[in-house]
Amino acid sequence: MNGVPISAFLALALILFCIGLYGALTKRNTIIVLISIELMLNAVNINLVTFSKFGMVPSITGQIFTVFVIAVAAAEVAVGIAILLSLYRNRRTVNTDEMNTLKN
Amino acid sequence: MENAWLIPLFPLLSFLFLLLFGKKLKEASAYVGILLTLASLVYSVIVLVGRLTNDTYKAEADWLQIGNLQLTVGFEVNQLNALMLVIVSLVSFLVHTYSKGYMHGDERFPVFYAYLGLFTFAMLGLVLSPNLLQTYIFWELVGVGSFLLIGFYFHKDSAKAAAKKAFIMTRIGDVGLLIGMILLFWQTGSFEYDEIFASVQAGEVSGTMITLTSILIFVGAVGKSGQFPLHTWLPDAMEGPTPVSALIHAATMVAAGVYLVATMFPVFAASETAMATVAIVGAVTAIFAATIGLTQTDIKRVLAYSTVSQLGYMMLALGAAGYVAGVFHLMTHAFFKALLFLAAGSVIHAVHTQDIEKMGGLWKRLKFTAPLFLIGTLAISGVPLLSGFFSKDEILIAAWANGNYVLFWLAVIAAFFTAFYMFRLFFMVFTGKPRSEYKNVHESPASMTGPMVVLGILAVISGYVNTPWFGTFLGDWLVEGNEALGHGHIEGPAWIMIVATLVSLAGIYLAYLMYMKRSLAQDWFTSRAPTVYSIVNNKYFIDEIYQSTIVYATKAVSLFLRFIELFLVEGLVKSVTGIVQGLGKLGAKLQNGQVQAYGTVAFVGLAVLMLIFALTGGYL
Amino acid sequence: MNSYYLSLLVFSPLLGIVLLALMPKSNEKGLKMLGVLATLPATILALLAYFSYLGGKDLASFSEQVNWMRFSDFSAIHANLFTVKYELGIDGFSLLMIVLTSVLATLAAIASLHIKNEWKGYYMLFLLLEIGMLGVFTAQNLILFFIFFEITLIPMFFLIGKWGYFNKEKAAYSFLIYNGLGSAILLIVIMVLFAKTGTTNIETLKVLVNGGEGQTLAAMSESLKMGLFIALLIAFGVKLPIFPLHSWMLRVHVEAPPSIVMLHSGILLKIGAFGLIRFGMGIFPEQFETLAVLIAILGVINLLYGAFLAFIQTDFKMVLAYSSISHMGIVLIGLGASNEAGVQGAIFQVVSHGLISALLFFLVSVLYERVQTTQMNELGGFAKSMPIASGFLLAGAMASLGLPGMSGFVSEFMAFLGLFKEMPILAAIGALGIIMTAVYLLRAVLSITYGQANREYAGIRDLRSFEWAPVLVLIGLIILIGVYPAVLSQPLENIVLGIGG
Amino acid sequence: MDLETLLSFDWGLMAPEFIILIATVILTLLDLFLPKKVDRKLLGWLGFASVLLAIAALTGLLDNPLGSILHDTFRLDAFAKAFKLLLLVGSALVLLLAIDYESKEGLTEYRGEFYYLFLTGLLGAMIMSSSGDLITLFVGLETLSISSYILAGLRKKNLKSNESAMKYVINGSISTAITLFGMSYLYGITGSTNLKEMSDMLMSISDSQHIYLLGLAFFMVFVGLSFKLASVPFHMWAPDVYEGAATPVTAFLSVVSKIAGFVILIRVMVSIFASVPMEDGTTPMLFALQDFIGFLAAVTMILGNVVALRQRNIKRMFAYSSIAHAGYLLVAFTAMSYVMFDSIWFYMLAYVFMNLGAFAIIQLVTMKTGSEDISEFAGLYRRSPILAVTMGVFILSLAGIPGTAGFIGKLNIFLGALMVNPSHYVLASIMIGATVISYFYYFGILSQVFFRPTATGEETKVKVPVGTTVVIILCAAATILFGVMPQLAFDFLQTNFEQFIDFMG
Repeated sequence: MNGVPISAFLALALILFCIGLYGALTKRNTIIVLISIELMLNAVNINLVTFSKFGMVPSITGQIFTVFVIAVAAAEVAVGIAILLSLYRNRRTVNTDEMNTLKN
Repeated sequence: MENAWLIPLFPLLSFLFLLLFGKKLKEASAYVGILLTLASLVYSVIVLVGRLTNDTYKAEADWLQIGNLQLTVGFEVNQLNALMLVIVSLVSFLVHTYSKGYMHGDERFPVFYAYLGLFTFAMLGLVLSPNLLQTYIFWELVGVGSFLLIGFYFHKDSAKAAAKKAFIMTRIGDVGLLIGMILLFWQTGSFEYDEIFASVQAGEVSGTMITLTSILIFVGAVGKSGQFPLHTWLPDAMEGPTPVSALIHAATMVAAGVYLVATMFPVFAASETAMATVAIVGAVTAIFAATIGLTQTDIKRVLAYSTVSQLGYMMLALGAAGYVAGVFHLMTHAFFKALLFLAAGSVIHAVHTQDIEKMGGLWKRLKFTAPLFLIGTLAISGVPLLSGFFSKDEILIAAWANGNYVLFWLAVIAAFFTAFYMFRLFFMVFTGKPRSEYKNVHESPASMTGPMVVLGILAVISGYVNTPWFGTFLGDWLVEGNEALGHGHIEGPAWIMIVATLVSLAGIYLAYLMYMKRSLAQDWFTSRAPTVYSIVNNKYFIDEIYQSTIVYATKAVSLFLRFIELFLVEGLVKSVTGIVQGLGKLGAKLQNGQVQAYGTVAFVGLAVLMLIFALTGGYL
Repeated sequence: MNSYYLSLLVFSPLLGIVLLALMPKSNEKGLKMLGVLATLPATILALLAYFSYLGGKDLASFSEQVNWMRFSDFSAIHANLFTVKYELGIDGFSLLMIVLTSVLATLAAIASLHIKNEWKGYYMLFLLLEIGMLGVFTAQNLILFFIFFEITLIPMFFLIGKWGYFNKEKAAYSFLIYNGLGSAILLIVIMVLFAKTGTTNIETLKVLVNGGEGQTLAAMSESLKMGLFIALLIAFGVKLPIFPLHSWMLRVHVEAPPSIVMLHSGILLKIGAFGLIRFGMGIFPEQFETLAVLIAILGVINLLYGAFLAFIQTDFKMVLAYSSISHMGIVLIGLGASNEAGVQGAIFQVVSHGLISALLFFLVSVLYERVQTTQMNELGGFAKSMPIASGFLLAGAMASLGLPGMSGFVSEFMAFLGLFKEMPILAAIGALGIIMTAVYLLRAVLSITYGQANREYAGIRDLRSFEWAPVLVLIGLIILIGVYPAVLSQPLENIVLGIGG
Repeated sequence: MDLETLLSFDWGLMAPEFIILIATVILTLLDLFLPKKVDRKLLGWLGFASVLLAIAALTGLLDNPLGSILHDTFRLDAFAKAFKLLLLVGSALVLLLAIDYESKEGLTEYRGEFYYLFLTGLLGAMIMSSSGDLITLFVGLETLSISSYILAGLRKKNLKSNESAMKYVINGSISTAITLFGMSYLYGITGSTNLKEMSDMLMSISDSQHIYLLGLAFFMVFVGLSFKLASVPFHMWAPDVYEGAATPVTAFLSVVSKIAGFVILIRVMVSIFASVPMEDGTTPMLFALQDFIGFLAAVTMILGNVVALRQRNIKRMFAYSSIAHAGYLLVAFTAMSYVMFDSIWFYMLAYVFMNLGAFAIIQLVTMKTGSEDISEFAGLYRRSPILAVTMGVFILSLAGIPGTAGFIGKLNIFLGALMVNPSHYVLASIMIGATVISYFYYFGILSQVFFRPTATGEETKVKVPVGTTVVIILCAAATILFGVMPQLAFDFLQTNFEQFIDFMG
């Protein structure tokens, strides 16, 4: 384990975060957007876990934080999907670019 | 004399009373006005008589406190204003009386008397003022009185225009006076005449400053006295009822300019340039107006130009250091010119026209008016033994004695013209055959002829208070105790008197030839120099020049400013609101309803912030 | 120390507001009556104060002070730091302004009898406006001043926007935004002063800002002071108004109901002058001195600009609007002279123009009520059908163009007297304005009163019953001041003394 | 952790939270088991009562000194108390509004859900204001967020509502992720999630790379949290969501949620970044980066007001207005002056009353026709002068006109911005300029209310239900009271919270 430097984990997290962000900001399908958001949150989790193990001041709290993040992310996505469902019932679409009745 | 301040209050009372109750009194208003001006007259005479034996009296009270400055109001009785008081109140009283007949039947009769009261009050107040500030105050008030009376027939557009013109032209002069007086105040520390004189004589004021301020003050006089180039309002002012012309535009208010210069004489005398300016303007005006008078056909306008011309004479006198001559002519002119105007009024009253070309042969029909008019004409023409002769002679002598030979000869020529056009007027109105059909030509009532008779007598005899033959009582008295005013009598060569007499007789003879005997064609001159005639007949196009320069320039400036207003001021506002609106539009456009755009904006914002942070913090 | 007299005075219209709120809104007579009556207590109290001052009462005895606000707790440093007290007081100048305000308010309330609808709301707002105006002149600290200042803004907005003429809403907005900006700038100045010194009391600030005893929390550099002063000039310049910040005021003059313009032109514009004298001169005397030339130049520009533009207007209200700009130039000229004569002239002009413009606008109201137009080419010959009103109109114009014997002359004269001492050439240019004033006023007034009627106006009546009161009172005061200026100069003695020199 | 330790905690400190929690549970159960025909307004009143009870409990705790339980994850300091009070008062008022809310599509069927979701949201906000640990902070934040997502989408059959909720979720999640990413770095550098410990750790930091990383974290946290404030750059969701959500929800979002956002922002920023020394070793990072916050504040104010000018939909307009208000509050935050807490608290107090008052009237006016165009307000003065005048009061207060609480609030913020050295002249000027711009649209509403006649010409009286009446009266009274006698609030602040000195303690 010692072979892998902390920066690699951090870079991975950063890349993951960016991929997630990119997905969340560009994908038309709302489901994919939600999944991309999950990616971003998971990037956070990687960061937290990395720091909790290899950080300057390692501590367990990082991992605890991760647990909370996972739980909350689940709730968030659940709510997101629920809302998407009701939107789909009304609008018959899951495309983000068609959600544009509210603007200006 | 301690109660001289009451004199102006009588007419003021008349004004206020008639303003409030005039409507109920109807034509009985006249009695209120007449009685109250009579009171003024009586009191003025008492004051004059008192002044003959006593010294100058002056009283003042605090008026306005400005920090440490204390401005006062009060009154002063000296030789000059004691004399003026009598002249003003006398003419005013006579005009009040005359108007009762002249204005009979006018629906605004009480208003007319109220205005007369206001004017008389202001004029008497002006005369009594012991300082420049107070003089200025009343100076403006007489202007208002004049304005109201000129515009008395307010429904006539010409009257409206004339009133406006009179007010504005004189106001141009007034501003000069205001500036001059304020400058003088900061130089001498006072508005009081005696203090200003003391300061000037003590040499506390620099020469340029004296010249500047006295010329500025003279500008005020130019405006008020209808001197060139601010004279154009005075002929137009004839739109007012004729008694008003007699009172204001012949005898009193227009003489106020002369009075002002006379009052400020010690200051003027301290600057040669100022004196020369006064003299030149006076002489130019005298001849200039006289030439215009030659061509006019409106009876009142002829008289108006003659007034301008005569006022020029007075200015010339003052400018030529002939203090006494100027004041003397002021007095005699007041009488004979008022007489002429009242007589003219009587003529107009009879024939209901002002155009002399339509008159003629009235001598027989107007038994009183005609001889009185003749007396006035003789007096103004400078025919020996009448008042105008003596005073005009004094002026010519003063001009000669002062070395202003050019101005002297100008004055002589003007005198010739005066005699000519006055007799032209007389002959055309009273002799020959009637040139149009008159109905009900009748002599005016006694209330009108009475005052004319009084003035007629004065026009004959008033010259005798100051003659080289019987003694210069007036002159000696006027300059008594005040060396700055010069001598009571200036000696001049005897031939001047002869020249003056010859010139006036020549003028009369020429008029006789042309208009009475008709041995000389009336268009003898006109046909030979039509251009000159046309220029003169059009009053040298002064009005037109003003119209196309000053008035036009004012309009141009106004339009230019409107342009600024519309494009710069409003444009500024519009551009600011435009920017705000534009920003709003932009912001709203950005809000395109796309959820991911929102996130992108946030992310880009974040990225930019981090980038700037990195750059400024030196981390990259 | 605490007399509550001023509070009573300032807030006395509140009683009227409450009573009006309880009245049914259809009771026209009652509402109008109450509206007029409600302005009387303030007038009576103000006049009482004036006469008791003439009778020798010390103005300081009117002041009152109550703790009001305290931002955070700095008592460890200084007990009064960052406190704002409710403090009212008057000096000679504000005494005059209060008398003017209350009198004009009563007269404008009478003029408001011409209002045609919604009397209840109208009079309630009107009285609120009066509170604001009275408060502005009595406030002893800047925040209180500002609050009252803004209180005048809101009722004015509604009064213009609801009871005005055709373009009323635009005018109301224009008023609001310009004045909003002006007061915004004012607020910045106030808050900077407050933040730097910990107080907004005017008297204390006068000492503190000029490096007197006591010390400010943070040093104020000269450039900061200059900046603040310029900001103040702009803030009050909007109100006054100074060219080129004036366009709102034209709209208000034209679109607002004349009774409101009486107050607007009579009092509200004067708040600008009041502020400049009180704060500009009081708190920043050195900066004022430095910029005096600029102020005088602005004054001359205002004077001439207003005059020339008034000359080509076709609407009588527009003429009066530009004439207000022109006349406010005289205030600036007086201030720019910044010597005793100039400042006193400026103050005189403030009062005098208040009376004169109120008179003229009242007559506009009278005229408009009868003929529904103020376009000069449609009017004419009113001296025949309405001789009395025309007479007063002429008198008002005469007063406005500075006829001696009326108040306008005294102020104009003093302002120029002051300026000629300091900057004679500029003053001479400004004197052109005196001529132009006569030109445009006569042009306008004569075209209404003289000449022939351009149109038949049937059944026009001259002044009637209640219309006499404002006209007589105003012209009376105008002449009183013109003839016996000591009524104004006496209370000003202490204020003017020591200015400049 | 055994029971004994658990019992040794002073659970009393959490009394208000517990009350809300219990009420939530009870409401949930009641909504489940009560027969359908029972009017769910009952639940609303119960919820309202619970909030009142929580306020009472909090008042009882006001005198408590600084206390913390659960290993300093929950702290009850002056800051928490002061802002919790605002949250509770705001919520109580919103609840009253919600009880009276009836729209065409009706919240009726989900009314029960509304109340308990509302309470959970409130609970989250309260936890946020009391938390002393990043984890609790995060949990509180998400409790609030998730509840509000659902609240926004509560009108299930309404497309706008769906759409707004969807937008809200997506943006909210992104913001959460960004915040968390930033927080993860903070944790990485300090090795702790406890704010106090983190602060202690950061004091000794000197490595410039770490400082750089902290700087980046600063921006991530700030931008992430700006979602809750609805400030630039994360403001764009607000207009859409405000428009789409039911009026009481909008009110909740614009008041309670916004206050919570500021609470967490201040908590995190001041606790953590005020301790990070910049490289020169003296200026803390928070102060060194003031210009950035100031810039964002300026843009927020300008943008909010400028775009609001173009709005015809009243709720959208208020969304932009609330963005602008967030900008004003950020000015106070930027200045970091001695009076920052006071000014933010007071401004929020004023904001609670003026904004909710305005929303109460908006709800009344728009409820009946369903249209939210500002022309609905035309002729309100004719229909109901009293409503019109109170609307006037709220609008004037929002515009910052003297005599209202909004003015004093702005005054306070100015004072703060100008009393620090160097003074924020530019920021203060922009703020005041933006205020003037806001006059345009605020007075636009007023001109509808007072100047225009009703569109239809009919002048039907507006019926005002009890709850709304109470809200309007309370809000109007408070708006004027705190405008005229602000010392009441200041005294309250100064006696109970002692300058918030225990914030860092």
